[in-house]
Amino acid sequence: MKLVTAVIKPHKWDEVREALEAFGVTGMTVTEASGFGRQKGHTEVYRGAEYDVALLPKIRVEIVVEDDSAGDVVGVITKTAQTGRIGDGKVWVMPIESVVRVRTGERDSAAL
Amino acid sequence: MKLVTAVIKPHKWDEVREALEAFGVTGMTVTEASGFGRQKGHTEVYRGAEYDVALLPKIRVEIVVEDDSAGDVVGVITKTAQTGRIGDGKVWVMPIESVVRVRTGERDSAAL
Amino acid sequence: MKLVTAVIKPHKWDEVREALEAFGVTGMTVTEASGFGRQKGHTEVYRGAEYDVALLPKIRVEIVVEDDSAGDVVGVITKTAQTGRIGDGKVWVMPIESVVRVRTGERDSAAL
Amino acid sequence: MVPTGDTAWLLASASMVLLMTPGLALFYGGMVRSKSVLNMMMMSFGALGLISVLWVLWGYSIAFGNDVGAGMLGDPFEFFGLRGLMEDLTSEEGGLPVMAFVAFQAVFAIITVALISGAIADRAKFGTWLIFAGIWATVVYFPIAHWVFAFDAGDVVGGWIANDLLAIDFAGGTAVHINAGAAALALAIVLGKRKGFARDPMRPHNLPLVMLGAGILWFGWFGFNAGSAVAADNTAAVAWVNTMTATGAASLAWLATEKIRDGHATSLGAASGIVAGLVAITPSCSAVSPVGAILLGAIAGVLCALAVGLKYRLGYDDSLDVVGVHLVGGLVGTILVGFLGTAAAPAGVDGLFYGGGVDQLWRQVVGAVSVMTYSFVVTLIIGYLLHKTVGFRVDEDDEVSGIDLAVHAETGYDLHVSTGAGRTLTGATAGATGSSGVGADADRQTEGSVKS
Amino acid sequence: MVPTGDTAWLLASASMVLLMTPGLALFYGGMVRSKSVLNMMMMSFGALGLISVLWVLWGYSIAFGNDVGAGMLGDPFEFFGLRGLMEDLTSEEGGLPVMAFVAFQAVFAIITVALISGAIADRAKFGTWLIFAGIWATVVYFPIAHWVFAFDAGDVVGGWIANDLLAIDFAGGTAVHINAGAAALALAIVLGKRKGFARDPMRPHNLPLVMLGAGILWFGWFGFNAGSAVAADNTAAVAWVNTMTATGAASLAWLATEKIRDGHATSLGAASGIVAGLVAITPSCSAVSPVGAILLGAIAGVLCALAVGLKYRLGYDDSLDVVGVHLVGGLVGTILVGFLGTAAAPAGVDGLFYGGGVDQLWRQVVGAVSVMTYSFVVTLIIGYLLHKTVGFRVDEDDEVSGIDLAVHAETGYDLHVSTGAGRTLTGATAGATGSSGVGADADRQTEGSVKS
Amino acid sequence: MVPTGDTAWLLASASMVLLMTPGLALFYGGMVRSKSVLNMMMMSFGALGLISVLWVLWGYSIAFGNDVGAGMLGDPFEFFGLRGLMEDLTSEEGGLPVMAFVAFQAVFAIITVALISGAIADRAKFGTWLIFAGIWATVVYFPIAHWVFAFDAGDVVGGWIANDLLAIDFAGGTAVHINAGAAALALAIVLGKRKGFARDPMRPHNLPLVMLGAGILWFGWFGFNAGSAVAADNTAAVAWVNTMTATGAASLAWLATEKIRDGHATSLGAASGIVAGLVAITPSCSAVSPVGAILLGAIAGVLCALAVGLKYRLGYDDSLDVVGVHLVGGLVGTILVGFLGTAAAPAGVDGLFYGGGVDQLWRQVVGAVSVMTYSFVVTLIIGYLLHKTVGFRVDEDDEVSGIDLAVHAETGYDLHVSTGAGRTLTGATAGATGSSGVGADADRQTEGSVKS
Ligand SMILES: Nc1ncnc2c1ncn2[C@@H]1O[C@H](COP(=O)(O)OP(=O)(O)O)[C@@H](O)[C@H]1O
Ligand SMILES: Nc1ncnc2c1ncn2[C@@H]1O[C@H](COP(=O)(O)OP(=O)(O)O)[C@@H](O)[C@H]1O
Ligand SMILES: Nc1ncnc2c1ncn2[C@@H]1O[C@H](COP(=O)(O)OP(=O)(O)O)[C@@H](O)[C@H]1O
Repeated sequence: MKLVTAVIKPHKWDEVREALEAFGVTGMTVTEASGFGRQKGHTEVYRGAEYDVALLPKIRVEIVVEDDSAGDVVGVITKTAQTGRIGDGKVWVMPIESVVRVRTGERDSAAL
Repeated sequence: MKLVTAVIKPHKWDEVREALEAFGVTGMTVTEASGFGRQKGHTEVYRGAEYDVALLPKIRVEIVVEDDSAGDVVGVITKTAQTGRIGDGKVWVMPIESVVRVRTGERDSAAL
Repeated sequence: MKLVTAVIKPHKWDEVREALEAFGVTGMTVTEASGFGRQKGHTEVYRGAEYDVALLPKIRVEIVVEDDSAGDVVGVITKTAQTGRIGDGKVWVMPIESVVRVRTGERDSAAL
Repeated sequence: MVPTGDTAWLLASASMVLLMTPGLALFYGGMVRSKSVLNMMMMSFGALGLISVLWVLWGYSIAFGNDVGAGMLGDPFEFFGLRGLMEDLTSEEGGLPVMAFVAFQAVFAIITVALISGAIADRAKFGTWLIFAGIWATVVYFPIAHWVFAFDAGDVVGGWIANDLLAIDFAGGTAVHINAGAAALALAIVLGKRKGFARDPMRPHNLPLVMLGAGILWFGWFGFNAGSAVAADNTAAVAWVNTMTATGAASLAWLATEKIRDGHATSLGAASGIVAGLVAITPSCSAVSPVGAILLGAIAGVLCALAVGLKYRLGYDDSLDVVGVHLVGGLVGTILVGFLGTAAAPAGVDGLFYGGGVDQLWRQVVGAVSVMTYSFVVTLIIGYLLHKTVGFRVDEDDEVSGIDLAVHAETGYDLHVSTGAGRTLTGATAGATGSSGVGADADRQTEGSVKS
Repeated sequence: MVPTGDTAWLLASASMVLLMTPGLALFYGGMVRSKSVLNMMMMSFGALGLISVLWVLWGYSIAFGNDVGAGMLGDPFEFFGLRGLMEDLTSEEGGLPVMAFVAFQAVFAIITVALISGAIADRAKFGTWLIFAGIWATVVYFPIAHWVFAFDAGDVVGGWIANDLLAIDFAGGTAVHINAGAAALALAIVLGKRKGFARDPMRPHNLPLVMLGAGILWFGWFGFNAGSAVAADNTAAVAWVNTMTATGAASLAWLATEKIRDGHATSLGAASGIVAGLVAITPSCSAVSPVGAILLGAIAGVLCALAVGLKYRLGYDDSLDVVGVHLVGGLVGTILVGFLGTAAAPAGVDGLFYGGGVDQLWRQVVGAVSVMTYSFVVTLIIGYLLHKTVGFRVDEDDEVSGIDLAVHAETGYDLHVSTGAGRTLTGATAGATGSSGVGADADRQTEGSVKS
Repeated sequence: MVPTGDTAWLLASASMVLLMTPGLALFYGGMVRSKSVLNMMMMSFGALGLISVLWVLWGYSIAFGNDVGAGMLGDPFEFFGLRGLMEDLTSEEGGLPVMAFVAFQAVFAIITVALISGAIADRAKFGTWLIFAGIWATVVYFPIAHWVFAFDAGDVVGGWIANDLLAIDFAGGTAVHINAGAAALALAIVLGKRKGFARDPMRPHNLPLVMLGAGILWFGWFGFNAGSAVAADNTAAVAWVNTMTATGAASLAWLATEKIRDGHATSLGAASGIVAGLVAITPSCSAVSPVGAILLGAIAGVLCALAVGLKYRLGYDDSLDVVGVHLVGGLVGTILVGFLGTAAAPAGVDGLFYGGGVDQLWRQVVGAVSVMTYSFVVTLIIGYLLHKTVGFRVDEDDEVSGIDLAVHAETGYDLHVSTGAGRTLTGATAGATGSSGVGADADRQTEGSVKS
C-alpha cells in the first residue's frame, strides 16, 4: 500500500476530488495547510505598517491506495490541480506497511 | 521506528487518548482534518439553497512508536475508536528512519 | 528522497523557517497541530469550573528533501527550535518513493 | 396633551430593552460550544418573534386588562389584539400614549421567556421550545406581570403583589428574574443533563461574543430599569445611577471572588458579574441609595459567583446558570430591599437597616417566594407534558454531533481559508411557485454535486 | 420654544438609525465568505463616510430645498452646506431645530445607499463603488427623498408623491427599500455573476454576526419608523408597536415557510424574516392596526422567503438578496397599505379591506412603480457608464483568491494559535514626513524580513 | 418641574456613552492578537466596573463639588457617596435631576480611563491596571474634569479652564482625549515595548470586531457630543450633525491618505478614521459650522493617519495608537477651534479664519497644553511607582504564550469542530461553602481527568 500526499491550491480541491472519485478513489483525508515555496506570499497593511505574509493557504490531501494505483492517482491529481502557475503544489508517495478500517478491523486492501 | 497515523471521529478522541496513555504511549501529535469516504456528508440550507457538505470533521493523530509496539497501538486505537458505524476512520503504519527529540537531540527510542 | 516532519513550538517557527531558507530549503508545507506529551497542558477556569487542556499548540512542518540533505535539515531544525525546555518537539524522517511538481510534472529532485 | 419628554424616554427605553434579547442571544450564544451557537441564539430570536405577536394578541390584555379575580389575572378579551388602544389620549386629561406603555411592557415579556433558554442549551427541540414559549408566556408570565406591574388606576383593578402585598419590585426582580430563574430550574430538571455534563469540557466558544452580549445587556438595562419610572424624571435618574453602580460593584465582586477562590479573574466572570448586578438592582433601583446600590451589587456578585457551582453538587444541568444568576440574583435584589431600602430614595421606604423594621422585608419575601413557587410548579407541569407528548429533547446523536446542523441545517462559522472546500450547491428552491427543482440557469453545472 | 421631548426622540432616533449602517455591515458581512467580509463591510462604511458629507453639502438641499419644478427636485443651492440652518428656531413661532431634522434624514440617505451593496458582494472595485455611491445618491436618492418625504409647508413646495399623489409611505418603503432594491437589481445585472455562482457553495461564514446585525437593525429601525413621526407622540408609539409585531410575525412566517419547504427552520431565515418584516412595515406602520401589522408581516415573511430563490431561476447574482428582501418586501408593505390601511390608525385612511375602496390602493401602486422604475433605469445607466469607463469589477484572480486581500490588503480574521507564524513586519511608514523608510529604532531587526 | 425632554435626552445619552466602553473593548480587542483579546477587553470592562463605583464615592464630588482652590479641585467630601443628591429638584426653581447629570458625567470618566489601555496591550498585569485606574481617575481625571466641565453656577465655583481661561471644549477634547492620549504615552514608556515590537507581526486578529466597535463608538458618541448640550435643543442638534459629518470626512480622509501612501484603503483605516474624526469633533462640535466640521474632520483624518507611524520612529510601543489617534486628534480638534470657530455656531466665537483673531486660539492652546502636561507628568509618576513596587508587566513567557491564558486562565475562541478534544473538567468549585472539592454527583466520572 502507498500513501499519496498532495499539497494543492485550495480552489482546485473540488475538481481534484471529483476527478479522484471518477477514477475510483473512495476515500481521502484532508487538512488545511500553509505553503512556503517559490510562490510569493503577499503583503498586508495595517495602519501603514506592512506585513509580509510568507505562507499561502493550501489544501493537503492524503490518500491511501493500492501499490499499483499510486502512479495513476498521482497522475490524476497532477493533471487536475495544474494551473501552470507557480505554487500549484507537490505530490509525493510513501510506502505504507499496513492499514486498518476502524469500523471493522479489516486490513490492507479490504480496508479501503 | 514506525509512524502510526489514525483518522478517527472527533468525539472518540478523548477515549483514544486515554487508552493510549494507559497503554504507555507518552506523546502524540494531533491535527484537525476533514474526511471524505463512504460516510455521507450532510446538507446545509441557506435561504432555501442547499449545500452538500461532503467533508466530515475528523481528528488525525500521529504517533511515533517502537517497531514492536506498532501493532498493539493500532489495536488499541481500532478498539477504542470503534463505534461500528460508517466513518469510524482508518489507521495506517509507515516506516520511520529516525526520530530526534528537539530539546536534547536524543535519537530514536530515546527520543520518545 | 526523504520526508522530514518536524513538530515544534509555534513561536520558534519564524526562526526555523529562516534557518532552513539559509540552509537552502526552498519549500515546505506547514499545518497547525496540537501536541500531547511530557509538557503539561494548562488549566482554564470558567465560572469556577476547571478544565484541563491537555493539548498544546504546535506547528507541524513537512519538508521533502534529497536523501543526503535529510540529516542536515534535521540538524538545522533541532538546533534552531531548541529552547531546552520540555515540549520543544520531535523531528522524524521517512522514506519517500517519488515526488512530483504539479505545475510542471517534473519528478523527484527536479520537483523540489 | 402628550407628555413628550416622558414618551420620548419610554420609546427609547423600549427600543433599548428590545435590543437586550439579541444581546442575550450573544451572551448565551458565545457561552456554548460552536456546534450549538445558532440553536442557542435561535431560542432567543424565536421568543422575540413569538412573544411580540402573542403580546399584541392577548398578552397585554392578560397583564393589564381589568382584574378578573383576586388580583391574579387581567381580562384576556378586554384588549385582545390591542383593540381600542390606538387613540391619541391615554389617561383622562392627557397622558402617555397607552401604546408606548404597551411597547415598553412587551419587551419585558420577550426577554423573560428568552432568559429561560439558558438552562436547556444544546439539547432542546426548537419546535417544542416555541410551543413551550407560547404556553409559558400565557399561563406564567402574563399573569405574573399582572400581579407585579398592574397598579390600580381609577376603576381599573390591578394585581395583588403591586396593590395588596405592596412588595417593591421596581423593574421586575420577581416578575422577570425570579420567574425566569425558577422556570429555568424546572426545565433543566425536565430535560435532564447533557451527555457528558460535568465530565466533558463544555467551555465557551467565543468569549468576545459573551462580553459584547454583556455590554449590550447593560446598555439595554438602563431602559429596563430607568425606563420603569415611565417618566423622564428624578426617579428615572436615580434608577439609572443605581443601575450603573450596583452593576460595576457586582462585576468587581465576582472578579474578586474568582481571584480568591480560583486564582484568576476571568472575562466570563466580569460578564457574569455584570449580569448578576443588573439582575439584583432591577427590583431595588428605586429603593436604595447609590451607596446602598454598591453594597447590594457587591453582595449579589459574591453570592451569584458562589451559586453557579451548585449545579454540579445538586446535579441539574442548568447549562448557562440561569438559576445561579437570575434566580439567586433576583432573590438577593428583591429581599435586600427589605434591608437596604431607604426613605430618601424615590420608593420612599425604609428597610431593616434604616430603621424600617421587618415590615417591608416580609412583603419582599412573600412576593419573591410566591412568584418562585408558582413559576417553578407550573413550568414543571408544562415541561413534563411537552416532554411526554411532542418530546423536548433532540436525539443523542444530534446532540453529540451538534444541534445546529441537526435542527437548523446550518453551521455557525466557516472560517476556512479554502474557498468552501468540498461543498457544493445541489439545489436552490426557487420562486413563487414553491417548486424545489433545479433552476433552468444555463450557468448551473450539475456535475458539481456529490455522488457519494 | 423648542419642543424638547420631540427633539430628544428625534435625536435618539437619528442615532439609532445611524447605528443601522454598521448593523447592516455586520448583517451583510457575516453572509459572505470569510475572504470578502471586509470588503462587504467597507461598502457600508464607505457609504457612511461619503453620504454623511454629501448630505451636508447638497443632499439635504436637493431633498428639502424649495421645489424647482413639478415636485421632482429641491433647489440644490438653497441650503448648500446647510447654510443658514444653525439658527435656534425652525418653524415660525418655535419648533424642532431644523438641524435635528437634517440629522434624522441624513441617516436615511446613508443606509439606502449601503443597502444596495448586498447585490454586488465579493466582486466590486471599492473605488468605483464610492464613485457610484456619490452619483447615485445625488441623482437617485436625494430627488426621490424629495418626492416622498418633502411635504409642503407654508410657502415651501415639496415633492409630488407626498403632496400630489398622496401615497402613504410613512418611513420610506418606496424611497428607501423599493429604491435600493431596484438599484440592487440593476447593479447585479451590470456587474454580472460571481465566478461559480449557483455552482460553488457561497455560504455565510459567520452567522452569529448576521444575527447580531439583524438585532442591531431591528433596534435601529424603531428610530427609523417611530422616529418618522418627528414627534414623541401617539403616532410614534403606534409605529413602534407595529414595527415590533410585524417583524416578529415576519420572522415566524419565514421560519414556517422554510420548515415546510426545506424541512429546517434556520437562523439565517430568522434574521432574514426580521429584515423582511421591518422592510414591509416601514411604509405602513402608521396606517395599519397591530393585528393588521401581524398579517402584513406574515405575508411579507412568506413572500420574501419565496422570492429569494428567484435569482437562481432568472440568473442574476443578487448575492445577498436585496431584491428578494428589500424590493419585494418594500412592494408588499407599500401596496398592502391599500388593503390593510384602517382609519383607526394614525394615518387615518381605510384600505380596500376596511371599506376604503381602491382609492388608496392605486396611489400606493403608482408610488411604488414610479420609484422602482426611475431607480432601476437610472441605476442601470450609471452602473454601465462606470463599468465601461473606470470598471466596476475586480480581476477574476482577485475575486477567486479573495477581494479583501487584493483590494484592502487585509485579512478579516487571524485566529491561529501560533504567534503570527510566517508573517513579518517589513516596513512601517512613519510620521508626518510621509517617508516610508525603515525606522531608526535600534530594536528593529531587519533580518526579520523574508527574502523569498 | 423637571424638564422631561432634556432629561430624556440626557438619560438616553448617558446610556449611549456607557455602551461606548464595551464598544471600545471590541475596537481594541479586535486589534490585538487572538491570544490577548480577553485581557484587552478586560482592561475596558475593569475600568467600567471600578470607575462606576469610584465616581459615586468621590469622583463626582472632586469634579463637581465646590472648588477648594484656584479652580483646580472640587471638594471631595461635599457629595461623597452622592449624598444629598437624590432629591427631586436640582436647580433652584426646577431643572434637570442632578442625578441625570451625575449619570452622564460618570460615563465620561469611565471611558477616559479605558482609552488609555490601548497603549499597553498584551503585557500589563490586570491587578496593577485596576490599581492604576483607581489612582489615575482620582488624581488625574476627576480634577481635570473639574477644570474643564465644572462651570460656575450661582455660589458654586467651578474649574479654571471652563471659567477663567474660557477655552472651548464642548464635550471633552482636552479632558478626555488629550488627557487619555498623554497618559497613554506615559504608560507606553513606563511599560516598555512588547517582545518583538516592530519586528514580529502583531496584526489585528478580528477586523469585523474592530469595525463593530467603531460603529458602536460612533453611535455612542452622539450621546457624548450632542448629549453635552445637557438639553434637547438646537445646540444638541448642531453638535449631532457636526459629529456625523466630521466623522465621515475623517474616515474618507484616512482612507485617501492610505490609498496614496500604501496603495490600499483598508477597513482598519476606515475604523481608525472614524475614531479620529470623532475625537477631533468632540471639543469643537458646538463651535464650527457643518462645512467647517468637514474640513476639521478631514484634517484630523490625514494627520492621525500620518501620526500612527510615529511610534516606530520614536520607539515607544503605543500598541493601539492611543497617542496617534486620541492625543493627536484631540490636539487637532481643540486647536482648530481657534481657527475654524464661527460665531454663527452655538458656541458663538469666531476663530482666526472667521476674523476672530488669535484670542480664542491661544486659549485653546493653553488649555490643551496644560491638560497634556499635567496628565503626562502625573501618569509617568504613578506608572513608575506601580512598576517599581507591585510591578506592571507580566512575565515574558506569559507575554509570549499569551496573556489571556496566563492571567485570566481563559482562551478567547474555541472554534474547533471537534467536541472539545483533549479537554476535561477536573473540578467544579461549588456552592456557598466555597469548597473547591469534587462534587458528589454520581454522574461525575473521575476517569475523565488527565493524568499526564
Ligand atoms: N520541499 C518541499 N517540501 C514540502 N512541501 C513543499 C516543498 N516545496 C514546496 N512545497 C509545497 O508546495 C507548494 C508549492 O511550491 P512552490 O515552490 O511555491 O511552487 P511550485 O511547486 O509551482 O514550484 C508550497 O506552497 C509548499 O506547500
Ligand atoms: N483511501 C483513504 N485514504 C485516506 N483516508 C481515507 C481513505 N478512505 C477513508 N479515509 C478516511 O477515513 C474516514 C472514514 O472512511 P469511510 O469510508 O467514511 O468509513 P469507513 O472507514 O467506516 O468505511 C474518511 O472520512 C477519511 O478521513
Ligand atoms: N510519540 C510521539 N509521536 C508523535 N509526536 C510526539 C510523540 N511524542 C511527542 N510528540 C510531539 O512532540 C511534542 C513535544 O513532546 P514532549 O514530550 O511534550 O516534550 P519533549 O519532546 O521535549 O520531551 C508533543 O507536544 C507532541 O506534539
